[in-house]
Amino acid sequence: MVDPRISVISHRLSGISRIIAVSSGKGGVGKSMVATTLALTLAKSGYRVGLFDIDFTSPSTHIILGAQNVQPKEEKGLVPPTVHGLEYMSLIYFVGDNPAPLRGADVSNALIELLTVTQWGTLDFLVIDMPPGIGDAILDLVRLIKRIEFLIVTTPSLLAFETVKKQVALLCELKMPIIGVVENMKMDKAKGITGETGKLGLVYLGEIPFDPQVEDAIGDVAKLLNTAVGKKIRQIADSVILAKKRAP
Amino acid sequence: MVDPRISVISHRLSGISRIIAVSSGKGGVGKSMVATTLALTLAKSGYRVGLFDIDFTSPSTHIILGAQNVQPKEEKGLVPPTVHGLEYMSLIYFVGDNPAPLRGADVSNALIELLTVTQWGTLDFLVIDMPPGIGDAILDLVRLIKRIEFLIVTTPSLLAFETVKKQVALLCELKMPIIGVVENMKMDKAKGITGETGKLGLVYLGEIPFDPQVEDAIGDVAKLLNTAVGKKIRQIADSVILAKKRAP
Amino acid sequence: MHEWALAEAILTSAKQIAEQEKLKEVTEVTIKVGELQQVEPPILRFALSQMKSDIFKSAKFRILKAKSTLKCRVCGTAWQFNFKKLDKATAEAIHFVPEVAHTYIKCPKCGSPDFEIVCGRGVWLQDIKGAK
Amino acid sequence: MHEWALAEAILTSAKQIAEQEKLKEVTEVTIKVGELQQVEPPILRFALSQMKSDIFKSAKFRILKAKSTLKCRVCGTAWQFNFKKLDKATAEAIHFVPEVAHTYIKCPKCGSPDFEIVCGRGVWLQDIKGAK
Ligand SMILES: Nc1ncnc2c1ncn2[C@@H]1O[C@H](COP(=O)(O)OP(=O)(O)O)[C@@H](O)[C@H]1O
Ligand SMILES: Nc1ncnc2c1ncn2[C@@H]1O[C@H](COP(=O)(O)OP(=O)(O)O)[C@@H](O)[C@H]1O
Ligand SMILES: [Mg+2]
Ligand SMILES: [Mg+2]
Ligand SMILES: [Mg+2]
Ligand SMILES: [Mg+2]
Ligand code: NI
Ligand code: NI
Ligand SMILES: [Zn+2]
Ligand SMILES: [Zn+2]
Repeated sequence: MVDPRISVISHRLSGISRIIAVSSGKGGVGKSMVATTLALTLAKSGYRVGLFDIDFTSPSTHIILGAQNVQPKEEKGLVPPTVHGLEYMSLIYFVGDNPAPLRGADVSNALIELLTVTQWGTLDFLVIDMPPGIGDAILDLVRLIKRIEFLIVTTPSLLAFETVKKQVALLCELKMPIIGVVENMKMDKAKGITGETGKLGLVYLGEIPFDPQVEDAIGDVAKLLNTAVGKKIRQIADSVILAKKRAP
Repeated sequence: MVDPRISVISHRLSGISRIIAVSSGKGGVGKSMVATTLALTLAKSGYRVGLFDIDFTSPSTHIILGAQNVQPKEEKGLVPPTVHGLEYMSLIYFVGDNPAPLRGADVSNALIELLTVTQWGTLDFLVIDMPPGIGDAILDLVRLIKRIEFLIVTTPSLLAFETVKKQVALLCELKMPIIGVVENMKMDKAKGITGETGKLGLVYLGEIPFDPQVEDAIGDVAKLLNTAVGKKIRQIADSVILAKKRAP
Repeated sequence: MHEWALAEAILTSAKQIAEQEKLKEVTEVTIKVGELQQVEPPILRFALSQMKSDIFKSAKFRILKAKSTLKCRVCGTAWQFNFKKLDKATAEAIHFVPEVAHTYIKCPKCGSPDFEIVCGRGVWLQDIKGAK
Repeated sequence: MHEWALAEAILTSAKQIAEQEKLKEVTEVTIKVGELQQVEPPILRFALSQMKSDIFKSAKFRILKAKSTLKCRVCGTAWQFNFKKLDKATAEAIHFVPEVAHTYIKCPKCGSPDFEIVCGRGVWLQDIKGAK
């Protein structure tokens, strides 16, 4: 018995120029915030952009977007609804606010299913919001989408950066391209990770300040793009646009 | 073919009075910080305490503890080394600083193996530091250790609390006891979650301030216990000690 | 008609296999659809017939239905999934992504959502017959 | 001698099964040990013999070795694990927790650590014979 889904995935993604996974071994560093704001920023600049939330058991992007009362359309697959200019796909269409207790094998299967049936159409960028850890989601992305590029998010904390280092080691070993590292939630006095990033041979894409205003902007996209975080991500977006795919 | 390991787990844990999983659907809320500091605080109060890090792909507790050059002893199983007074078990003994790319099924298998072979001896408390998400680790703990109690960590952020709500819904449905909710990284102006916690029928165990000093105390246990975080967790430890097991 | 996307996957996969086996023409493709996903054979068949071309021109599609067995990881109970009990929205969600069954279905004995989908999950390619 | 803990698991599990099957005496227990974990049959046998009591008093322990097959999820390559190539510390780590193989072993063809341990992982209880 052959699983026919795998064979069609690259065809399904063939209309997409660049696929960027916003990733971090560590949880709570701002992956969802960066992924959502980056996608919105790229869309505002006139690019066609998709956002795919694959943190299936703890999705956040729908809350940041304030996405409500939207559903994909069934049409030769599933066509994602447009939310604030983004072709937006998430498991929440199918589970709502209910818990989705999925083991790794289920995460893998759900990811493959959505990659098989989602009709993204023509996009300049597909931004993928990842779960933390080094598990099924990242291993499947690497396996199924060879041309994926990683954008790594960390905080200045040793706990985050030590974890990120392991993920970078894994990606390097797998020869996956890394666009660079974003240092999120930087406090004024915090010792940065610019030097450390360089030592890993990675591009430092910039620091995003810790901005308490961000909380109030959750669910309000216009407000979000106007926070210090939104403004900084505009600069980071430029680097992302310019980045050539490069193996680390 | 029968997997013989499952049958011996409850026997292996039979010398432990209370098993507390420090948990949160959300990553980066301070699970590892709270779990480690709570375990250290209980040990300082004279209890016999174990700490078990089961965030296998992104472990943090060894960094917070500054645990170095320790290994379990092979003796009718694996006897965890004592680190700052804690019987301490982590996958890092076996992988060091290298990435451990484990799918969910591997996490499950490694967890079952360690539960099978670890000789905890007699303990008043075993504190378990959990990975984020609702996946293999939490499903296996619930399945294998019926008497486990959950301590939920969240931040005041909507993103964290919405995720935590789902996890609480799951635990309630499974009739697992929840000791209460700790609100970590509370900033002065942040709107708290005391009311929301009450609405869920859960005990609010207190707020831990956002304390930039904590970063400097990572790896230095004495310093950590003296931060605002350490002091607050001393009070929370009292509630934990007093908490009767209760189904939510 | 999201079945169209699944049908395309079947044809793409079948073509790859036919090429490996150096088949010039495929005469029969056997497909297994699991009950859990509630893919309707007539809809799938229609999608396949619309899309089939070149080596599949004269291919027949046999679509077999597989019962869906779920097995609880907590208490070991195995049971047949009965999708008639589900309301329409839930059935549709599972139709699109079978794994969300873990959100809606519980073990009939112990109430746990921690069950294994032993068989009958989705769409499988079972066999290909053809001429070299 | 962490095998002692595994032996205890085997006896606990075997006893549960014997009780279910209402056996008064167990005559033979067949155990399968996977090569990946490098459990030495003599050590396991010694541990079992030290711990066996009541219904196991006259039980024989058959310990079969199972080759360990790993299969790459990226490129599909299947291969036999050869633990002789590992240094001592790595071999010991895998001995304690076979899953850490994903940290040290890569697919010989594509270099990926994303492989399935198809068989020969750990210790299994294969069969129990006894008298009612
Ligand atoms: N630059 C920032 N300043 C302040 N808060 C932030 C910033 N970035 C993220 N946050 C907050 O931090 C928490 C974690 O962010 P999130 O994007 O959910 O992380 P992840 O997806 O990595 O788990 C959220 O509460 C979010 O609102
Ligand atoms: N009360 C606090 N004040 C300041 N920083 C904190 C506090 N609690 C945790 N942190 C920091 O927040 C980050 C996430 O904490 P961690 O314990 O690793 O979370 P988790 O285990 O939930 O992923 C770490 O960098 C940690 O040092
Ligand atoms: Mg996130
Ligand atoms: Mg659209
Ligand atoms: Mg942690
Ligand atoms: Mg000790
Ligand atoms: Ni459909
Ligand atoms: Ni041993
Ligand atoms: Zn059950
Ligand atoms: Zn390979």
